[in-house]
Amino acid sequence: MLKLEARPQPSKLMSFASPLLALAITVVIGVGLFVLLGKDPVRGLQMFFVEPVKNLYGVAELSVKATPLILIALGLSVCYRSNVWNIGAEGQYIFGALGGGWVAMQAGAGTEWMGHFYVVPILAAGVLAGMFWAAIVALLRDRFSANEILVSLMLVYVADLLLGWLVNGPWQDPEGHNFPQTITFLAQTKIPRLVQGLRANIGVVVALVAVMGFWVFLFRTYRGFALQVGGLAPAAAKYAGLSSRGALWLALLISGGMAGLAGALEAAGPLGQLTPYVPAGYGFAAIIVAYVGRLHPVGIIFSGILMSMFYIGGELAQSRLGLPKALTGVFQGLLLFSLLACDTLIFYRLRSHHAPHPTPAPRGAAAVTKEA
Amino acid sequence: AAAALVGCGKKEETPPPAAAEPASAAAPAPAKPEPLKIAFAYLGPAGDHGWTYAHDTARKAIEAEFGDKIQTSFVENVPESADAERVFRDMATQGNKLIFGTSFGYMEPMLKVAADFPDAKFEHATGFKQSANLRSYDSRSYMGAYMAGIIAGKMSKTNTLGVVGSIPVPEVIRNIDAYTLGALSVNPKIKTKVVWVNSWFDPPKETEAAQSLINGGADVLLQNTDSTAVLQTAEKNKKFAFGWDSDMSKFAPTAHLASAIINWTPYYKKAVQETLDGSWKGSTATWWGVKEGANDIVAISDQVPADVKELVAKTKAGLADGSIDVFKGPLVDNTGKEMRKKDEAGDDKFLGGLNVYVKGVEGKVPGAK
Amino acid sequence: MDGLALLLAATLNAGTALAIAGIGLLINERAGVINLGAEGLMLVAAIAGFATTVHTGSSWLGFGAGMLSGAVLASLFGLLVIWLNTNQVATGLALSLFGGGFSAFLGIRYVQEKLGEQVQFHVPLLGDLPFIGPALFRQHPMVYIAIVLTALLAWFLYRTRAGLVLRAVGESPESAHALGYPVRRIRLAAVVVGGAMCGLAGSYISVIYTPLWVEGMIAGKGWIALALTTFATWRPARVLLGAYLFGGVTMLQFYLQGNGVHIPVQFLGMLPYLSTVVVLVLISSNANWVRANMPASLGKPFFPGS
Amino acid sequence: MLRLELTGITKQYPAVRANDGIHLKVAPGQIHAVLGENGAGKSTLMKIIYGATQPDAGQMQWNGREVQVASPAQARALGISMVYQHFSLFDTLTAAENVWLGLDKAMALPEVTERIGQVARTYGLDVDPLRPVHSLSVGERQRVEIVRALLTNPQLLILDEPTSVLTPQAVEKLFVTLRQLSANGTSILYISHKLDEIRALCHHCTVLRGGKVTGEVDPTQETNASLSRLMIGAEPPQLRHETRAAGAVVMAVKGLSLPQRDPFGTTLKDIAFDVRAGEIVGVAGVSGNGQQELMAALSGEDMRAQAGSITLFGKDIAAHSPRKRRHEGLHFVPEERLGRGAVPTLSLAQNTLLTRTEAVSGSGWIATDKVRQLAESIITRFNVKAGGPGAAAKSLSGGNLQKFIVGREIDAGPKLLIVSQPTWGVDVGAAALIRGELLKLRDAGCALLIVSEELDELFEISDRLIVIAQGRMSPSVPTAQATIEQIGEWMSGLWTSAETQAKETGHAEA
Ligand SMILES: Nc1ncnc2c1ncn2[C@@H]1O[C@H](COP(=O)(O)OP(=O)(O)OP(=O)(O)O)[C@@H](O)[C@H]1O
Ligand SMILES: Nc1ncnc2c1ncn2[C@@H]1O[C@H](COP(=O)(O)OP(=O)(O)OP(=O)(O)O)[C@@H](O)[C@H]1O
Ligand SMILES: [Mg+2]
Ligand SMILES: [Mg+2]
Repeated sequence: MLKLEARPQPSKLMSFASPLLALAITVVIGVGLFVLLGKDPVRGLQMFFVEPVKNLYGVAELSVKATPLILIALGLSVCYRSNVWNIGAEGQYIFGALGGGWVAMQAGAGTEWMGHFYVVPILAAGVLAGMFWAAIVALLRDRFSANEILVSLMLVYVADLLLGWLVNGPWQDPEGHNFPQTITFLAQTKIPRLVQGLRANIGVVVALVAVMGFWVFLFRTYRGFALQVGGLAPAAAKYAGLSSRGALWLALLISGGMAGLAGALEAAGPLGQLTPYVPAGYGFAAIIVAYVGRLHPVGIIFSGILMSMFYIGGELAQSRLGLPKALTGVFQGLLLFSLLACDTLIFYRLRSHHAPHPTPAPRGAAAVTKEA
Repeated sequence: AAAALVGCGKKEETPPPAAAEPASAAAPAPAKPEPLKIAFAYLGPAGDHGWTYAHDTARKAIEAEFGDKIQTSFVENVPESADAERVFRDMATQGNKLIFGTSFGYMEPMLKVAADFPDAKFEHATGFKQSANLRSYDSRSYMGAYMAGIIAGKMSKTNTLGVVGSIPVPEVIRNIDAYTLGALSVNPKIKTKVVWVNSWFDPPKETEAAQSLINGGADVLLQNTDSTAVLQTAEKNKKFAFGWDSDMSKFAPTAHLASAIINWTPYYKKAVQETLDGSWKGSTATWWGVKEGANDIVAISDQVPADVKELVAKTKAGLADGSIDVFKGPLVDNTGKEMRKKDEAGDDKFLGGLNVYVKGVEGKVPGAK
Repeated sequence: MDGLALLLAATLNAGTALAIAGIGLLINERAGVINLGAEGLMLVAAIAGFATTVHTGSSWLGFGAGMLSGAVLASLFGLLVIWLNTNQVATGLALSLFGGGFSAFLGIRYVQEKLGEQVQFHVPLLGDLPFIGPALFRQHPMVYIAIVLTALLAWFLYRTRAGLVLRAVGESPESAHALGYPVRRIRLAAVVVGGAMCGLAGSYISVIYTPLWVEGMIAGKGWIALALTTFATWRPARVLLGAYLFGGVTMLQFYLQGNGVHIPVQFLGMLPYLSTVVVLVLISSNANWVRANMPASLGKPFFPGS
Repeated sequence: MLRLELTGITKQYPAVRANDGIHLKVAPGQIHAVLGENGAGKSTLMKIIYGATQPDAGQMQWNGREVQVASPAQARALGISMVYQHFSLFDTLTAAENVWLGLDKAMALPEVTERIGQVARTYGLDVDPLRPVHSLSVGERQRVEIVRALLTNPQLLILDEPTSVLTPQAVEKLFVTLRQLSANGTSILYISHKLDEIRALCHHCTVLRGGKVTGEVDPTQETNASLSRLMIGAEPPQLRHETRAAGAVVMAVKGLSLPQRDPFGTTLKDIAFDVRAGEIVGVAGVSGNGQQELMAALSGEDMRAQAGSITLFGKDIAAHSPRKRRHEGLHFVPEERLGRGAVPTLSLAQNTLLTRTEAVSGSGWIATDKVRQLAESIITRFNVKAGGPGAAAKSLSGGNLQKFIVGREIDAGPKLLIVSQPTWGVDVGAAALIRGELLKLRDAGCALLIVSEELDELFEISDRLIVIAQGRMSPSVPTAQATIEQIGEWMSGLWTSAETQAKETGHAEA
């Protein structure tokens, strides 16, 4: 029988190997699924891991998908590191899109002088709006100790409905035949693209800068350190005089702001208008991204790209091989599951269990005695 | 690879051509031996038995009709988000020359992709923007609603009809109004209650909405949503309801009175034919109804008396030959304001901007100023 | 009057799934394990129950399949969090996401598949009473089963020794371990039973409440059930009460619309979610209430032998 | 016939061999002490006897028959009961329910309540069965544990450090009960670090060191010094405690009252005392009498103290945060090492950042090299056994982590150092080192306030003693004039105004 045995020190090797092992497990199960569905597993895997990065166009599309995931996951990683369970990033993302979208709708004759710099207030508004929505969670948790998991999640539904109301009501495009959508934003408000003809935009640059910023913040600044102490050992934070309330607020504001930034980038970027379909599940997928990236800024880049490959691969597998799109969700869930399981190996090792000498103790409620 | 693959969105492997090919002649000669590749983007699952199902039925019909001259594929559950653009772009890159986007929300992404692939033809359902290689099409589903209304007016015992509304766009308002006008034409005591679920497809919510309409006294329901949930709720409560978009009679044998269906096949045939013979033209909008065979009422239940069936048949003929105009004046809204003067026709411009309930419908259109 | 009776009936019906899932999660949490995967678990159970009912024609077999699938997924979750001590929050979220994808995957064949004839239920005599009859006695048996289950759970927790052991494990697994109780097995049992109950709730939704299958059809009910346990300060009867309250709020939005109350639909749609937040805030702000009933080890890993 | 005989019991943990071929014999009615320094393997051995842990090798004979005890339930069925070092009680349940959970027989709850009454009368262990455990004092909780053990009618009762939380008077009461049990034929395995107690109570003593038996003696024939030699191989180093005049008042607390913050806490009432430079003030008291609340108020973790109630060098610091207080020279060592004094999963270097911000620039930038050097120097200076500054705090043994944390605060050069339980769960060698360092700091002119539940320790290092009981503070008494009996009485809250007068004059003279 195999038994888990605590390692004296967490294994450095395993903390790198575990995500790879988890990916391997996911791939193996994936191959099993392809075979089960009567599809060529090699072709299936190709759709997920080769096709999306085959050419520049593919890479650009990958970046469109990965950028919001990475941005949101960065914010969430800070949250989870400080033990604040914000799972409502989707709602904060919607608010970011609302904030950014509102500013974008104000563009017009009076704003031409700003040129493309008009995206700066758009993004700022997105960040602020995302922060605002997360601040409600912080407030309710801080003031009333209401569970942030549930509150942040409920606020996703509320934000979604609010978006629905805005695009059906006050923000509706008057020329839009009463369809639930805003005007399409003016060209001036468009997030500039990196290369003409490809959808990749400066969001990619923003995400990379953010990754560096978060790395520095987490590992080189006292505030970042303080935040994590609050998450790892609240009593130690209190003892050290690091405010746990401050950490709660900071963590939620950062993650709300990042989700909001992603929302604004999406609204003024690939979307170009607000519709009820702004929420695309990024806020939830980013939870997996954050975890698979081990809550580490650099890890998040890789997991964000991996997750996007799952998304795009799922689409391709559907249109090319006729595989169900639901596979994407299955793969994402499986990856996180196996990662969590593999992470056990960082702190424990597997040992085959030796029976205690001389005889194994009998199992049973009654006393087992024998004459001496 | 000349053989066409049928079914499940399978697709022949073809090396994708370069992303942005230079535009060739405006109408490339279609007389090549290779089949015309056609792609469909669906909002829901192909088996939803509602909107998407109707489109998929038509896809299969053109496949049967044109045989190996064409080759179709589809992608279902395409969200109306930034992902849609990638799906359309991929369809065009994969060599599809005729691309159908079957939901309103694909309008902007299709416009963008159409601009980058000038030699592909784009067909967009229910939209209002067009371009040189993108045109729109729609059906007059209000005609089906009107005929359903006639049956409802005759079958209701409580004189209260219920509608589960999806999203208050003019099309849906039109259907609610037409349903009510149809019922009023045979029963002046009719009132219509409307509950909105704010989604095209949300069966649990549709169920709850239908239940609350029934609790409120409605005994004949219509839904402008894409599932069979309302019909099934009516069945459970021993009330009546209609199928919508496709024949749903098997989902509620006793509650089902008739199905107001959309038949996209005639239009799809036309589109394929035009593409094949090079007569396809962009920047147009097509709005077909009973006359063109795009709308119909089918599977009328045996519980509906023969005279009512006859009345429905007559109405259908009238709608087809244009002698019946559902929205012809005099028409008054439910606040008493005149909408159409006596004998004023309900022309397409009027229909396109319709945003109020006619007399007989309770409440106010959400979001209406 | 009649409308009110029907609203009450609809409320009971709408609250039933929440109640069953809520008391399942209550059992979980009383043992100290919080399962944030409820939503995903219910989705998988919904398709399992629906598919079984489609093939066998028996809704009761469907419930059985729902419970079984719930129990299986919950034991997977349980093994991860109880034996491998993975983070409960993260593992729950993983289950949630996985359940969403997996159920959609399983359900492809069943989209808009149709179930057999629905049997009408009617308690003899009582069902014929005016007002009370239509309001209370013409429901699917599961509505009454939910009430019975709640009563059983209350009796189990507060009147039996096994219930005391369960509470003790949730209160202090270390102490229970020291007294020789098999903490991990007790926790796993609680998680599996809780999962089975969530499964029952999920299959009730797809087999009876909205008899069809669509992706994501649980639509947040799993999360609301989780909120219910806090709302109820971990007391069974209050879970039931809370479930009906939320069921009522859900139905109320349509009732208000149907009665011409002119509030934008979206705002009415927010009611269940906003009221969940409001109630959470009201309950949580009273620390003493929460402290006195909350299982002290909730969400914390337990390492036997340390 | 022997009640219990162990032969060759061995238990290997990944890092240590906790028990190594242990032999042990217990006669009926015998009170048998097991003595040994921290980590010697005492608790492990007891858990093996009780079936809570399985040995890797060795036999166990029970009343002459060989048995294998697979679980505590089985042990209880055999007639073995145990009261753990750390209570295994459930706070929200009542005393009766707690007792019920420890019984295996199918006895109904009312019957249990009844039996609790009986046992309480027989052994003078009064317990109110209907009160929830969180409302009980530590002594009462222990009585619940003992009653629970006794209700199984044990032939062998194992007590793991039962007196570490009791007042001397309560210890006396417990001993009466235990002697009564022994007279009735119940064998008792008694674990304690307190040599006086063992000599007063026990008939026989087995000494463990490093998992091995190093001696079997009759404790009544031994001295503290000889027992200590058996235990650690040497007599504990003698501390040099020179009396010297205290300097100026460093911290003064006056009229400090704080309502309890959480429902299971203690309310502080009108606390007043002062600490002077170059002296050690010891705070005695049974745990749960307000020590934690007082420490939180003094350290700044609880900042609700009313203005003016706490002053440092005459400056009001009541509203200052812990960080600000540290800047002003007040450093604090909490009793919990892991999770409060240090973050378990972070490295020692990162843990220095908790209270030492020399390496943090004004803009909040961390100079990681400097942090490492600082940790390194603490490790060397205080002889901490650890795998360097990069080692995670939780990888250190308790004593070494305590040395690190105390070292971190001493190294900061505090003007006032407050230490809670300086040597809790720390073995004799490390304890002596820590106490020595504290005395050195005092000699260097620092003011120290030390809270401890170990009276011996307080008598050893303090210049003055004060007692905290039920949230109130006694007057102070110079250690030289105090007796264990008197302090023990005070620990029950019994100090009179007459004494107050006397001691205050005494203080003035000192
Ligand atoms: N579950 C465990 N896993 C690994 N090591 C353990 C475990 N339990 C105890 N040990 C180790 O075994 C040794 C003996 O521990 P034990 O608790 O028996 O000592 P003790 O004599 O009771 O000490 P104390 O006086 O501190 O109570 C110690 O080094 C301890 O760290
Ligand atoms: N429960 C446990 N699980 C795993 N390892 C443990 C456990 N307890 C102790 N250890 C490890 O065993 C070693 C000895 O630790 P322990 O606390 O027993 O030391 P000790 O002998 O009591 O020393 P000290 O006197 O300094 O407290 C340490 O490396 C510690 O990490
Ligand atoms: Mg130790
Ligand atoms: Mg011990």
